Amino acid sequence: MEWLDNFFEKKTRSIAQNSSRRGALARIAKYFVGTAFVLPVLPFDRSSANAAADSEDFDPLDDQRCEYWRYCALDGHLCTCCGGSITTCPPGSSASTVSWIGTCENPEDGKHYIVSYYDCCGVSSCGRCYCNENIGEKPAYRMGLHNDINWCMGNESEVYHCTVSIVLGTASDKA
Amino acid sequence: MEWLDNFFEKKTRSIAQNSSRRGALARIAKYFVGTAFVLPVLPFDRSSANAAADSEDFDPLDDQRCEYWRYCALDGHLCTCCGGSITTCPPGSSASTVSWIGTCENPEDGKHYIVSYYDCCGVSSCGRCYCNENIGEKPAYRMGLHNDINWCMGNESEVYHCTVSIVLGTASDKA
Amino acid sequence: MSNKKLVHAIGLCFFLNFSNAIADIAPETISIEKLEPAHPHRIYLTDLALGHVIDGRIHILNGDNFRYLGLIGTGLFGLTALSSDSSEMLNATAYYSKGTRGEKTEFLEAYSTEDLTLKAEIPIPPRHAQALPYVGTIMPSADDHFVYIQNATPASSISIVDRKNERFASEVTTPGCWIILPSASNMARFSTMCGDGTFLTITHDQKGEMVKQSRSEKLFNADDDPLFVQAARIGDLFYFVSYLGIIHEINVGGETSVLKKSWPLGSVKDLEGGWRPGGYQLIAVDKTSRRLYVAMHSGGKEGSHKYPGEEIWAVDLKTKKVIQRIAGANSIAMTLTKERKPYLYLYDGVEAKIHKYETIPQMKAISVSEPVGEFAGLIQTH
Amino acid sequence: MSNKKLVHAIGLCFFLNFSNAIADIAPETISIEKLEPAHPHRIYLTDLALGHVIDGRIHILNGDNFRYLGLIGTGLFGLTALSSDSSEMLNATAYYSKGTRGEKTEFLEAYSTEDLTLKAEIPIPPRHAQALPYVGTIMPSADDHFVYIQNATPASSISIVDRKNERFASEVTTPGCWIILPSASNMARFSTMCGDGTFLTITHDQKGEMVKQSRSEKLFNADDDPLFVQAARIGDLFYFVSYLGIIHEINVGGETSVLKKSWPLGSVKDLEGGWRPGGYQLIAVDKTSRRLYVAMHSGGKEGSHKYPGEEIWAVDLKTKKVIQRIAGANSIAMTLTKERKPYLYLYDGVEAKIHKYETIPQMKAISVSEPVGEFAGLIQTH
Repeated sequence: MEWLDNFFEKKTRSIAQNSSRRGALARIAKYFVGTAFVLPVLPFDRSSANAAADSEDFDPLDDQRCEYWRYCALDGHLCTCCGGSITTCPPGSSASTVSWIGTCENPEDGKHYIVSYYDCCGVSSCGRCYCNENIGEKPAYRMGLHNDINWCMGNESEVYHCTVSIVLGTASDKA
Repeated sequence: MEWLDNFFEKKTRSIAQNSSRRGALARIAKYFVGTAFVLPVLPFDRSSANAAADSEDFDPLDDQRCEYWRYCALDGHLCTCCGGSITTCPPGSSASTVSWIGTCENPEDGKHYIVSYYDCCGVSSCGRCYCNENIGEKPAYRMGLHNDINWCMGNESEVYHCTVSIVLGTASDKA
Repeated sequence: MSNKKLVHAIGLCFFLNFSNAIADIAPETISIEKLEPAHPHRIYLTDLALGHVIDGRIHILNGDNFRYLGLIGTGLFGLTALSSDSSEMLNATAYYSKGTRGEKTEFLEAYSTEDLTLKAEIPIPPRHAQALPYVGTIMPSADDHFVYIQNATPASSISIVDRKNERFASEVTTPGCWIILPSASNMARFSTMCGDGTFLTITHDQKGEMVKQSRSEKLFNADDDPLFVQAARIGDLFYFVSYLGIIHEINVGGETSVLKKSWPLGSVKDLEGGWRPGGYQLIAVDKTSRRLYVAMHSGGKEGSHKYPGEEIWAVDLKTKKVIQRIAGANSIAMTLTKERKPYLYLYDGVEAKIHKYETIPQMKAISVSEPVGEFAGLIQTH
Repeated sequence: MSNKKLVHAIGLCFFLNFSNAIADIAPETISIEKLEPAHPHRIYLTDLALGHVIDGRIHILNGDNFRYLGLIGTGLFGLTALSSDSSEMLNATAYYSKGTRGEKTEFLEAYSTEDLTLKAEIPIPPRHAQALPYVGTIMPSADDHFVYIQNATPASSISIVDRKNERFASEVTTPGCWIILPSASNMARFSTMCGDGTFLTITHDQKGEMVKQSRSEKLFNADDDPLFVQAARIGDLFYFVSYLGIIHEINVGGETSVLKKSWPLGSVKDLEGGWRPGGYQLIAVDKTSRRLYVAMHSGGKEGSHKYPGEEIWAVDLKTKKVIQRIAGANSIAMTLTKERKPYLYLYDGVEAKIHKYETIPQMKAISVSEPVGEFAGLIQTH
């Protein structure tokens, strides 16, 4: 299947370029924006009050927006909108014991970081600032890179509340 | 407290006129419209796709709208939007054993009818076509005329699903 | 916000000029956010979530910057009230073992307002009123020893829970009556409003057993002009307003409740255009300035008594005059902060936003939040 | 609608001309609506309701007039599938005894699609995958004797439930593998996809105990170009598509799964502009016309694999050519009806509407619903 090999080589080369050579602020203008503060958000709703859609007129370091760099593989409610912070679960909730991983580029230093996404658990779902970002996300047969699952599984209460983003270190192999 | 008696007499007379001498279609142009098919609706949201607000360009006999005459004291989700009808609970749900009462004017015959509002119970709340109409509604010390309570109370499952409107007869004293 | 932006701007400058000099972000760990200390402008917004009625909640916000601080789940038609000392959020609610079916259990829950964790969970008779979260459907005694919970089957009764000793104490039948109006001067007494226009006053002992009940004279007329059950309170004096706009000042401190005064809310001129009270939590009172605030709408008519506030009116309780009218931002719920110069917070039932008003020297709109809540109707401040 | 309006118009004429002649509405009684008989255009839309995650549901609609027919509650991250004969809606889910806390129990529930009542409730190991409701996270065997349920702790396993005898049968560990691909020819066999690119095939006995498992060769490359786990099926043949758009035809009928063919989805010319597959339930196949339908978006890049469908492409499985491209209405989920000339139903993930398309002779948009659902991502037809 020579066509397949050729096809693959060409395609994967272009992926590699896209994903590792992007300029420092290249991720800012995102295709999808899914932020919303209140109402339930559809998986790909871009109509919310806070959505800037394809525009660039928002603060790239606003951690209550899906475009914030650490959220590059986050699927869930931002804890920053729920009473927590980038790295803390809201009061009354508990952190998940397991997590998934993303690799995100920090526009401030142009470096790639390994980000561990933990869910916060045990409190009714927050329902605010839903995001759906999938850089490097893979199907569940690569569970550690999968975000369409509740990472509160295994907690005493598995009820999903929101999601935080913990930097584990730089992704040196991608630098 | 003579001023009070005078005040009362004048006021109650005007209420009586307003509520019993309205023309056949007078209730159609309603101040509030709370219909919505999908998203959770705020108690007084008029922004939904189906809201005609103060306009009169809707079918006064559309039983999926809050303006439908039987709904004059209904606070809840219309069962007509949830798989039931004006008088039937959706499949899988059960009818409440108790109910509250309204007196509504039918624009088709100009008569007032006693309407019994039953809640349908035991299935997750429908969440569609929320209405908040309060003709003749009274606080809970007049429980049979009160609609800010779950009339599924007393059912095997008290979970609220939606509300139906059953005509019990004409309100002859108001004719 | 501007501080934050400034920090970011500095960060960006560094990046642009000296990006190679920036150290890597050090590895981080996850932890639980410590709730910011409570202050008089902390807001608790009870949200019935009617579209997902088994999953109600209280939204907790900072009322100055409107930052969302957290939430407390309230189950199925949870009735919610802060304890008298604001140290606890009380919630009387029901659960089904399988979501919408299975075995039902009911509890009075007490959540710490310091960290939002559950401090106590006391089983109660399985008939708490599955009602909108009106003020008065659950009430602490003034000393927080007891908590009173409205029941409905639909027959009305009130559960007396001994919060201090964490046990259900007794149940008092209150046929045809509704809402809990605790006395401030007698820690073991509360009254309730009855459909025949009387008030029923219940006095209990230190074990929470009723020792006396007495019925007042007829204080209002539920047929011609019902009183809203949500009232505003200064000590033993409760201020009620009727559908047509008659203020009733009723003292619930004694063995029987007494109507002290009643007068129309506004002059004939004020009321021109059919102004009437409306909404859910539609009234608030400031004991310092002795001003009463009521949400009003024009064109009032039969059935309009839940219309959102088109204006908020301030009434001077001494002169009985309307001293200010201001745009009401569709208020369906309002509360005053517990301060000498209180702020008024109100909830816009159309746009789901919280508005903050100054009240002294007079009402003035200060700020407004982003939308919050789905089906909220009760607002409390710490 | 027009019939209804006509009736109303007649009613109004009567009223206007002969109002005195109209008889009063006779006293009515309440009853339970009988669900309209099922037909191939009945739609089941699974809605996780992430903002109220303990209260998921399936919306049931008539796909011709888009009338809402009812709902089935699905608890916490319920996994849902119609039985093979469509007589039951299966739901594997969890409940906490106190809403968000307390004791957890898990069940496989079976609801009748005739009247939406619960027919069976079978306790299962408390580790069903709390995942988005992907096709393949729960699957009936072709004869509806067994039901297979994906588990995650996050370690992967699959529960085998004996639906016929209403008992949990056994649990098979499937480390590093995901999704259930039942064989159509062997009623006691299913395969699953593994992260190393192999497929694992499990064969069990009539008691639901595993008797054999065997691993295929490496059929795909999860590092360079992962296969989406949601596949379309004709008998034992499953059609997968990869992130970059390579179709894989894999036979799961034998003791080990075999890659029969693979080819790129579209010519170089078709793919100009960076077209890639995307969404959740992004693929469907018509066994009669042997056409494959895939939701595609342009400007594909790392991380775009869940983007809604900008277009739907039809691929002829015989010629392997794209034979039609049509506007995709932001599809994040699609399914074909079980008819010889199937209709395609898709769910718009931006506007929450269901779209109906003809497919024979070619795709053509027919109608669209009002918005329905909050966080829906799986659509099935009866």
